[in-house]
Amino acid sequence: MSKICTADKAMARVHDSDMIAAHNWGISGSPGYLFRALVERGVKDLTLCIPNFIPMPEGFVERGLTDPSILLPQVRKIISPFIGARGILSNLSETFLSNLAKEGRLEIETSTHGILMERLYAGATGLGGIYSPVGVDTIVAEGKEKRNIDEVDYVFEKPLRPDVGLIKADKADTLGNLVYRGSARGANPLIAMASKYTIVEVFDVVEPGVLEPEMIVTPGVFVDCVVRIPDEDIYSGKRRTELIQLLAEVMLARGM
Amino acid sequence: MSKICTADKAMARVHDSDMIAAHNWGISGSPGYLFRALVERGVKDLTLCIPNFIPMPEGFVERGLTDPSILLPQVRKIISPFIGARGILSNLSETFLSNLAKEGRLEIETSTHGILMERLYAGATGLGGIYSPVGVDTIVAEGKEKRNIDEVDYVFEKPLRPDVGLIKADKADTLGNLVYRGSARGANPLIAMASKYTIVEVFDVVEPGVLEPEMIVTPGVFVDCVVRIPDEDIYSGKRRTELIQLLAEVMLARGM
Amino acid sequence: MKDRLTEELLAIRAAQEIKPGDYCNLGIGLPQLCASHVPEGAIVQAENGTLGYGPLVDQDNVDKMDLDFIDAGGSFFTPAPGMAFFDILTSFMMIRSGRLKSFLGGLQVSERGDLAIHSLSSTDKFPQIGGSMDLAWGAKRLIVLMTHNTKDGVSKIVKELTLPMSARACVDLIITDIAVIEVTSGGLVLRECVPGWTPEEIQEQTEAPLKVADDVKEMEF
Amino acid sequence: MKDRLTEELLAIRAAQEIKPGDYCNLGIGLPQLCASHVPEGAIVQAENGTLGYGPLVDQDNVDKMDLDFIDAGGSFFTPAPGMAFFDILTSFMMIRSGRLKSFLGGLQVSERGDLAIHSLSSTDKFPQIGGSMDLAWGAKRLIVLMTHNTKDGVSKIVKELTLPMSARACVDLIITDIAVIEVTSGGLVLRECVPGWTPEEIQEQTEAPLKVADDVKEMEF
Repeated sequence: MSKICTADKAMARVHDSDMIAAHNWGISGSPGYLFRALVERGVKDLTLCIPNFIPMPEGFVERGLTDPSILLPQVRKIISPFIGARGILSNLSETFLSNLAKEGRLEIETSTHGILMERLYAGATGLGGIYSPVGVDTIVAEGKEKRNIDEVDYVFEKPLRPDVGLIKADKADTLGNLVYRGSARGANPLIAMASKYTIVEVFDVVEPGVLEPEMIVTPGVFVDCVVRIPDEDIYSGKRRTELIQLLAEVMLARGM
Repeated sequence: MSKICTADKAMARVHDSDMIAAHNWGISGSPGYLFRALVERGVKDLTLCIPNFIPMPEGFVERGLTDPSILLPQVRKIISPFIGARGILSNLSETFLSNLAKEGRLEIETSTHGILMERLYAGATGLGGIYSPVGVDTIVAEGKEKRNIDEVDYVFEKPLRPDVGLIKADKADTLGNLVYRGSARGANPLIAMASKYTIVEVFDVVEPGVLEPEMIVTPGVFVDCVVRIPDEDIYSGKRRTELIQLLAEVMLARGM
Repeated sequence: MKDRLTEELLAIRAAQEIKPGDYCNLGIGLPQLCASHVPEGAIVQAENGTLGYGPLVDQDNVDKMDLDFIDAGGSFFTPAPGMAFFDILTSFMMIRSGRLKSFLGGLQVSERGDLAIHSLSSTDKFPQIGGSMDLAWGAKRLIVLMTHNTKDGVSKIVKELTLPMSARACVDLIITDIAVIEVTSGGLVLRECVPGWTPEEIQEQTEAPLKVADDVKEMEF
Repeated sequence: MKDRLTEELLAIRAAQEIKPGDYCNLGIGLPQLCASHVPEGAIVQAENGTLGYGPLVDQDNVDKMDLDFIDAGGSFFTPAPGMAFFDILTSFMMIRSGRLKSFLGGLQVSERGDLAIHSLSSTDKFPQIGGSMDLAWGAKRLIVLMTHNTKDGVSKIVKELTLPMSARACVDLIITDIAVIEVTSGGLVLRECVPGWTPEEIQEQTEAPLKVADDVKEMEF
């Protein structure tokens, strides 16, 4: 029962108004190939649940960086603790996003990195809600129940159960077992567990038995579709050297 | 900053009335060497938080099986979803345990495997409580708040934050990074994270860098003391062949 | 007395509910017997932390015994390609994720699909709940395997549970030694009869009322 | 105008709070500069999922750049023996476990140790909270590094926060470009003065009242 399929076929399960979860933190571990496929799929009114939403400078996506802001025309709501609209890397001005928000075309719900993870965890494990010690009396607690338990204040947080998880792993076997590499692991394992339907993009696919059972981080049961990035694609494992070269140039140019 | 120490020295941090968490499920992954050290430490009025409490037949502990019931004289309360007092392997009759309970010398709090894990998880991550979908209107919900959230009933469960976690891993490095083997992983990684103080027994210790960074399941930050089981001990890695032989004999004798 | 299914045949019928591509958990007791009849392409989970393990070790291959390869019931298993290990926290998240078919034994099932499995008495001092409540609540589909009646001939399929409840309205299908019964929002529906039994005879053995499916049929193996 | 510490010197003083055996998280901004001054035997955590990584890649070793070795601020790191990787869920459990010393920047700290770090305005449309609230709440010990005053000379150490609060009563120690101040249950205590500054001059720069420690001393490097 191989789970390998094309991005096209995998995306057929994504619908208007779905909640999509994805990872984004730095230049690694964010599913750029699937983001592009989601644009091609053309669904709308999505809610995007993402630890960071960091736009890239113009021209960088074409060269292999992942930019969640390519999804903006399809997104009605972003749930994220960090929107990098002010960053030096941004090509989206705060004004642009503000205008979307003013026109009612974009809703933003904030959280903290840790609590966003806990809400996804609560979704994954079927909990009805959790009491978070973080965020009490802050902006993230607005409109939420506050409760004192054993002399500590907590904020009631509800679970998040995304319809679709778009994740990225280093390798998959045909059963959907996944291994990650370094800090590209990110929120990917959690998103796989929390989502009702999980699509993963990988650099490589191997036969069952090739991945060490002790090294498998995401067991195949949490994965519905495995999409291998084609070798010729800018996001492929074969072409990562081009991205390294680009970033090395940037680093040298900045004199870091 | 090596974390290697003797069981004796590690146990000095365990005190009367502490809550101890440990794993027990089948013949592997349960910290038999540390249980024995805890008996020698001689503290009392302990609360024992354990997924299963499965006594072994007489004579088997001496041959390398782990039996949490050797702690009974020191324990005032057991929090566990499963007490194997009726099992064919038991040398502790239900009457014996009942008598302890009647005399007020033993309190038993039950849970489910999954919810016990979630309570430890909530302890690990600082939550004030969680709403569990499991156990509604059952014995595990007695005396607990019931709440309907988005048309589903839940039970309010409180976190567990053990004072001491006694865990077992396959190998540690001197920084306390741990790897497990097969189904011996059990609740050990979670107990390490949830406990205020974590002591691990291991078959082997290696230098930092020997364990693959991707294979480390418990990062060293969650481990306070690493105890290597001495080679001559019945629980040592060197003497596991004796245990295999014993169990093979049992299996053949039973005609399984 | 009419013939009832042997445990082995009951397990064989139950295993027909497992399809290639399924992930399933086989509870302790009767469901464990399904293990030898799982179709190719289906994957079994052990709630103590393994997915996709190979055949169990038995008398004929005792030399394959590995102390760290044990299933939830304490049996030794052999490795299989694609096997994965994880901790119990992840395991029960998996169980409650709705991605597994669960097979459980049962002491009683009510006509609304309430299940009693963990205790013979409400005054039980020593918990034997284990993972049963999690498995019952979280299953994508919950199949209960049990004898239709107690040793004293009392129906285990009841109007209201008399034993302590493990989970409410959780059972999807009941497979017994005389019948296959589906739990629907409209009540219990008799789907299959063991050869030699009529729907009327099965109803006689059953406290809760059964509707007979239009396409009720004889159980096949 | 008296001399204030350079960012580099401020970071060097802050790094003295890290002892061998400590686990610590160095927040984005000023705290990141501590990285080069962490003593042998202390271990740094990156909240995007790494513990115990090696020195950062810079212009001199661009060839060491690995796309999958990035810290929370987006810098590339080199591997180190004993390094471990984990997912972000585990990372923030680690952060809230009370096992890490946290070093954060700050916009304001109140005399009770309330911290404002995530936002310059309560009408901010776009969240920049990130992990700051988790780091502030969960730390074993929270050290805030910041300039003592804003560019306009306004005190950042205040009686009451005027900026949106990130976490209540969380700060243990404040290290600024003119002073080291401890947050105690009895209020703020001035522990160290930057060379050239008297306690009175530091108080002049500080809105909240400072108690001068009996053993107040000149900052050493």
